[in-house]
Amino acid sequence: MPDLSRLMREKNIIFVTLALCLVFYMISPRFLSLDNMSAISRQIVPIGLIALGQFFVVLSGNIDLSMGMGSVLFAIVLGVFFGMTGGVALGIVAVIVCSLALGFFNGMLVAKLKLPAFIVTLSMLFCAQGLSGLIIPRGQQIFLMGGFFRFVGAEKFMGLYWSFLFLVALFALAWVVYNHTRWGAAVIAVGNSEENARLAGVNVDRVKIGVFMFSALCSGFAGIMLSTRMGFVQPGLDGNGLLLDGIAAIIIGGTLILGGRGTIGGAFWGLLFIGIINNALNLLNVEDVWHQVFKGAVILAALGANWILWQSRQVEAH
Amino acid sequence: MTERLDMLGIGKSFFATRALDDVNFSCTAGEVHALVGLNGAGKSTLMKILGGVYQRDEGEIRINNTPVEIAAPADAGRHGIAMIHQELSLIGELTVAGNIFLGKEIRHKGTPFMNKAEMARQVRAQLDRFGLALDPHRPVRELNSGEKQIVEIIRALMSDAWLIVMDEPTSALSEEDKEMLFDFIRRMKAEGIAIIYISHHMPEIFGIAEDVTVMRDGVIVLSERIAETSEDHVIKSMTGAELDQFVKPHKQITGKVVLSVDGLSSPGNYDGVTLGVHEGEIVVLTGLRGCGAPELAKAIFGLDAGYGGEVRYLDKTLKPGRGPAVAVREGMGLVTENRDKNGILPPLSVRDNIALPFLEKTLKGGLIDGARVDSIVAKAIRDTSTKTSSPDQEIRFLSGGNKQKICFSRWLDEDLKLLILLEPTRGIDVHAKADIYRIIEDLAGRGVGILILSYEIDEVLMLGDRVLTMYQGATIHEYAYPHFDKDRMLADMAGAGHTT
Amino acid sequence: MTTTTAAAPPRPRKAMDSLTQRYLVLIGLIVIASVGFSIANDNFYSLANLGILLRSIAVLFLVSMGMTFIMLTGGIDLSVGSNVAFSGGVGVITLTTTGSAPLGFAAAILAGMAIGAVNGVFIGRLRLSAFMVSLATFALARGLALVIYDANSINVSNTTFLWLGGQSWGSIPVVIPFVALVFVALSLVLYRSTFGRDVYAAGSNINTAFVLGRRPERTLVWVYVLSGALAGLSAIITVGRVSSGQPWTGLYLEFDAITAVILGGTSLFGGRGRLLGTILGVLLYGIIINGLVLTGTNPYLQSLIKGLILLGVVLLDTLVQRRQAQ
Amino acid sequence: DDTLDIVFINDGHVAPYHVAWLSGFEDAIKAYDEAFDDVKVTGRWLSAEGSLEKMIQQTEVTINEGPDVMFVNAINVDAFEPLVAKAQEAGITWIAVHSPMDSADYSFTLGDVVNGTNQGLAMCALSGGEPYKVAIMLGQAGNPSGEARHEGILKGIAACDNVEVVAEQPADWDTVKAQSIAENWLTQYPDLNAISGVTDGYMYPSIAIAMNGGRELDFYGYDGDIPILQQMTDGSVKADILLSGTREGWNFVQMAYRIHKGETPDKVYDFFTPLVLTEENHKVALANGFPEDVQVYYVDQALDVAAKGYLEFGPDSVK
Ligand SMILES: Nc1ncnc2c1ncn2[C@@H]1O[C@H](COP(=O)(O)OP(=O)(O)OP(=O)(O)O)[C@@H](O)[C@H]1O
Ligand SMILES: Nc1ncnc2c1ncn2[C@@H]1O[C@H](COP(=O)(O)OP(=O)(O)OP(=O)(O)O)[C@@H](O)[C@H]1O
Ligand SMILES: [Mg+2]
Ligand SMILES: [Mg+2]
Repeated sequence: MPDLSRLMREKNIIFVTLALCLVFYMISPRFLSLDNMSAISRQIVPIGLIALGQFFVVLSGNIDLSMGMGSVLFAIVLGVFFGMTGGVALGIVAVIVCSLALGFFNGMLVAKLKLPAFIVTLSMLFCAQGLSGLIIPRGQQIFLMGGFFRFVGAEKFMGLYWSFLFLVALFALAWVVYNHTRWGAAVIAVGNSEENARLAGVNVDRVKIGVFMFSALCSGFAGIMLSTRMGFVQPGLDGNGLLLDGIAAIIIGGTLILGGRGTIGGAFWGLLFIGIINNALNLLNVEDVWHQVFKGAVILAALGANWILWQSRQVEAH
Repeated sequence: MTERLDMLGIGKSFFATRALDDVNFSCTAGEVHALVGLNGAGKSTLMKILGGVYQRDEGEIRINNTPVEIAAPADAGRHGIAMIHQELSLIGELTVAGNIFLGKEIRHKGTPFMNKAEMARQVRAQLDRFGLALDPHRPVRELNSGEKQIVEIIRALMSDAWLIVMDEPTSALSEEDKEMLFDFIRRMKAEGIAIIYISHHMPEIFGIAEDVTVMRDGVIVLSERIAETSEDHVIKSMTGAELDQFVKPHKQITGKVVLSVDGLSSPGNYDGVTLGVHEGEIVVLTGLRGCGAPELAKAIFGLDAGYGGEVRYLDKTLKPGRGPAVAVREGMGLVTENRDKNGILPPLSVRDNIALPFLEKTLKGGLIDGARVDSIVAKAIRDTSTKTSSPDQEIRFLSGGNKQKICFSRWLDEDLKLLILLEPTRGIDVHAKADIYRIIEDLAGRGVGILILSYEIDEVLMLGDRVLTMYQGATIHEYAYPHFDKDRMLADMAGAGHTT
Repeated sequence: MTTTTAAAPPRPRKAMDSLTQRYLVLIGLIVIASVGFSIANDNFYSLANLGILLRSIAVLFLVSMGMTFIMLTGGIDLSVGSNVAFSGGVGVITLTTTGSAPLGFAAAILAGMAIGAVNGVFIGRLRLSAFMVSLATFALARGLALVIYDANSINVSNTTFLWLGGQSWGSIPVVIPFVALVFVALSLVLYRSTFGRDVYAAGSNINTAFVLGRRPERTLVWVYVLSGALAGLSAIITVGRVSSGQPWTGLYLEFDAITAVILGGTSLFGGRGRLLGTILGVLLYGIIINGLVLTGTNPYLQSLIKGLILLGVVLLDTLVQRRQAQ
Repeated sequence: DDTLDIVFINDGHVAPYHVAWLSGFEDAIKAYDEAFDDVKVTGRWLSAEGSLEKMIQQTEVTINEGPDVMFVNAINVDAFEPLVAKAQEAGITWIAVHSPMDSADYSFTLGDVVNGTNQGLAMCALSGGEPYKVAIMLGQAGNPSGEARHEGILKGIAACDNVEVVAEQPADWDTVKAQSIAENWLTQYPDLNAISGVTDGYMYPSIAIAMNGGRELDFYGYDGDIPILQQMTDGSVKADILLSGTREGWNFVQMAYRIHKGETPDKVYDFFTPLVLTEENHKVALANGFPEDVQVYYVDQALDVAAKGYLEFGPDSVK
């Protein structure tokens, strides 16, 4: 019994998500159909990649606002290379190189020049938005056809989309890195107290540059996944929507926005939570004007529920 | 070969402040070298240069006569130097083991993966060696400050260092834990480890050190074998003059009761405490760390909601959970034990830091009267002889002792009736201490009731008109001046007088 | 230095110094931008164009001043843009149902304050992350706006209601002196009232503020309510400007406000910054956006320039300060 | 010297349609300037990025600059009434784009309801008489063009009994959103026959989703984007409305030029926007009772017109 209540407190997002599923299921049994589940699994991939990258950045006490627009930019980089070469290999290499470069740039400004991550990445958000419209000739859309896009976007393996499997694999890898390598402990340490981490001999600058390179790489992957799903790229995709959904996912999953605390599992459940809400709003034919109301209210409710559970755990507030 | 450290001609400036000037400092393995000096003398700065936290402007560091470069904390570790910093420097979200091995985790052979089991085993082995019951898997944020200090010490011990720097390691330790620390130190000495020990407490220094170096205003003014010097001489070198000793003026307590507490209880913290404070009276609560006294004092101020019993203040009953705002409005003040956590407002000026609690009283036509604030602030700075270049100075640039004075000076307002002080001289040098004692005594002279929590027996004896000893949340005995019995008090605190 | 006291503290690097420096940088940039644009387009300095410029950034002025208060407490408010749409909707609906402009004004401001109060209670009382809470109300308020407008715009012809946002005295829109008035009032609040000091205190160290009996949790609630009230005022101005109520107004206004406040030198971590900086930040931002519009710059290039300017100003500031520190 | 300065203020620059539109406009400006030596034709476009406030500011600034002709694709016409008066005071010809305005000198409209009806009628005629389930993807709630198109589509569908609208969702002109919606529909309605949309922007992701899921669906588009027209001959797109961004951009300049030369077009100038079908399908449709009088372009012709926006307007549009 005490174990159950502890589980309820610490893993409350799981219960909230399951409860939400039940409600949606009662409204529309199709919600839990295999087809719909696999649709959700595919829809969450870009948000999931943003969430995973953001997770480490937030854990280290920073934030990366450039991830959403970054992924739009990288989708377009892929498109431009595809348009020039007709193949994907070079495009993917270019995306990886460009994203790592962006991450390195963000990380250097934050770590070496001590600029606030919020400001650096906010400016990079604007820059990415601008570049995404400027590097494509006359801003037109580019179609991405061919085996790779079809394979990643639509093929399944044992009933699961490859893109989803890729996401899960990346989460698993991140879990191992987070829990079982020095890197994980170092990121927690930096997020808790940069000063103390430095005193303990952690190379704080390297950790920061690392998390930003990882987050940018994730937004590169998210861009690739976006393009495979859509079959074409164009500037003006709603990158900020992706960003905000990704941040919401990890915060709902219990990551402390101030850094230093969070779990990969929580982030994953938070992602499912967001994915389910996005899906259900369409699936249940909720009238459009109510979408935002519903989403805002559900997030507020989740925060409130978290607070109530968290409050019972608090011994002394001050 | 015995290892040896030499710091030669070290100089360091922060902006226009010359923190260190041509400092020469040496120590050898197997000895404890005490480093003392007033607040802001440069002790921590010197050690931070050794630890790679700061970079020196001039000079040279040699280990075994070989010049070394220490550009980052990790470099210090590589040269066998471990540090216990003045401020706790642990990571709350990591476990005990995670903290101890942070930055030098043990890995499974040939893989990038940490061997958590092995790290936990080694930590437990160390803890067992000293008979400590700490779970290596516990997150550090759940530990109390004494336990955290122990984790810091174990971390230094387990680092394979030949030189350990301890910057005021006892400031958060109970008497018991202090004894344990001295025991560690003696064992480490025997194992051939060198220790640099910084403290403001002369008895500790004369108890365990072989050498003492005294710093003043960034220069070394004395460096001698302990055996060849005396406490008086050391103190005199620290201050550069005879310390004008604080002498407590004793007076009749005739005023009304300001505060009376009846049967105050909070499970796990304190139990059935009854006490009273009169106008102009200084009541001191003392005991060991964990005796429940700070929780009790905070409950009186309104920081703790869940207690039973009654708090009467100026003929009113104060309800639990009312928050400190009511207390402040009614003329109560509090100086907390942790300046940085909840004592100062770092980006704000000295003026804002002092003026905040009494702003309502300076209103003129609904707006703050700047001239009035300025004059109150100026008086507060003068009365506490706080060293600041101007009231516009940001408080975070002040030294610890001066920050502490600011925490006092906000309460010097004439409507103050009761001042609660938690460890008022923690980390404060002998000189600033005398200043602070004088401020306390002045306030009492004005009729303010004062309730102090102190763990230092000498301070307790020096300040108290009345002393209450506490043990495990209960008051044991009450002593009224001049009937103080130091030995009995110590016995009370250790639980000897406790029946059940 | 006397030998009987602790070593003197290091030389002061006063808050005002670094902030004043930032203000000089901003003024410099404003001058450069103005000169640049007036060379590129001789229309830039016409009185009419200045009126257009100032009117177009009036709302940004108001919202950014609210955001300054919030960022001084170390918080952030992503919901202001949505709130402008929502409170405008409530105001316009009230106006159309009652026909009374004063009731419409009151309703708009109260609606704005209501969203602010939701933010304030969750952030101040429950101590939840400002970013997250206002992200939720960002969606919520926009959604409510769409619901009450049923996603359609509503025409407004009541001249009293339109006066503030629509009227001009010659080339000077009425709203400009109004914004100046709000600036003066908010300056008094921030620098001369206890509430203002509490805002700084809450942002400097909320624990200390609490222990000193300042009730920072209450301060936070009121700060968000204030920001909500300014969003309500902005809604009234917006309705006046476009002579109709619109469910999609204020889109991404919060990003602009945050950018302007950051440009103005207010710290993201609370406790440091002034309203004057925000005014300069909004001016610089407004001039650049206006200038780019005038010169017909590609919108994607505009984004890029916006990003580079934000980064550039902050970088320049850091480098200047670092140079000085040496 | 005779000069003609044209400014086009658009609500956005994000959708493929916008891009084609603005570039068609730019190309036409250049072509007219070169083709006619007696007039110096200049022009530029501004984009409000979906923000009403920004659009108003751009309009105010533009009025202050005093061009000859302004095309304004108002996000909301009510908000622009005061500005129309101001522009006219300054002697500027105001042409309201898409949503007509009484106060404007001219309104350039698309006949959205009629076009939508044609799309719906085509659906009826090509559905083959069997029960036919269709889902409609809408514009942003409250947007006049989107609502008019929606209204028309429903009107067209109402002509027959077998076509059933099973779902309607706004995708806010956002392709990413459109993608998720299409995905959900395909899972939710295993027997869905067609997706209809108020913009071709929705067709790209919907086609991709259906293709990836191995589903055979019909698509009914709106806009005349070249890539969508290309998918008609043996693809799954059954009908489209030939607005064509490039073509519309060209038409603006042509209209401005004609007004400048003293012609007076209709106050409400309805842009000629034919339905696009394959010849084959047109025959099938006519056999199924599709009205004869609906103007239809076949794919090749439509592609030609879309690529070179001026073609159909004769030599007068550009020498
Ligand atoms: N990071 C810093 N920036 C500016 N000044 C500093 C900094 N660190 C120390 N100082 C100044 O250098 C001088 C020496 O400080 P230091 O911390 O070494 O003193 P200390 O001897 O350790 O004092 P205490 O007993 O209070 O710990 C003081 O004047 C202090 O204000
Ligand atoms: N030796 C260590 N070094 C660094 N960090 C550690 C160490 N031991 C534990 N931690 C950290 O403390 C937290 C809890 O540790 P613990 O080993 O109980 O984790 P866990 O999730 O139960 O591990 P696992 O799932 O592998 O059994 C983890 O987040 C881990 O990062
Ligand atoms: Mg020190
Ligand atoms: Mg329009």
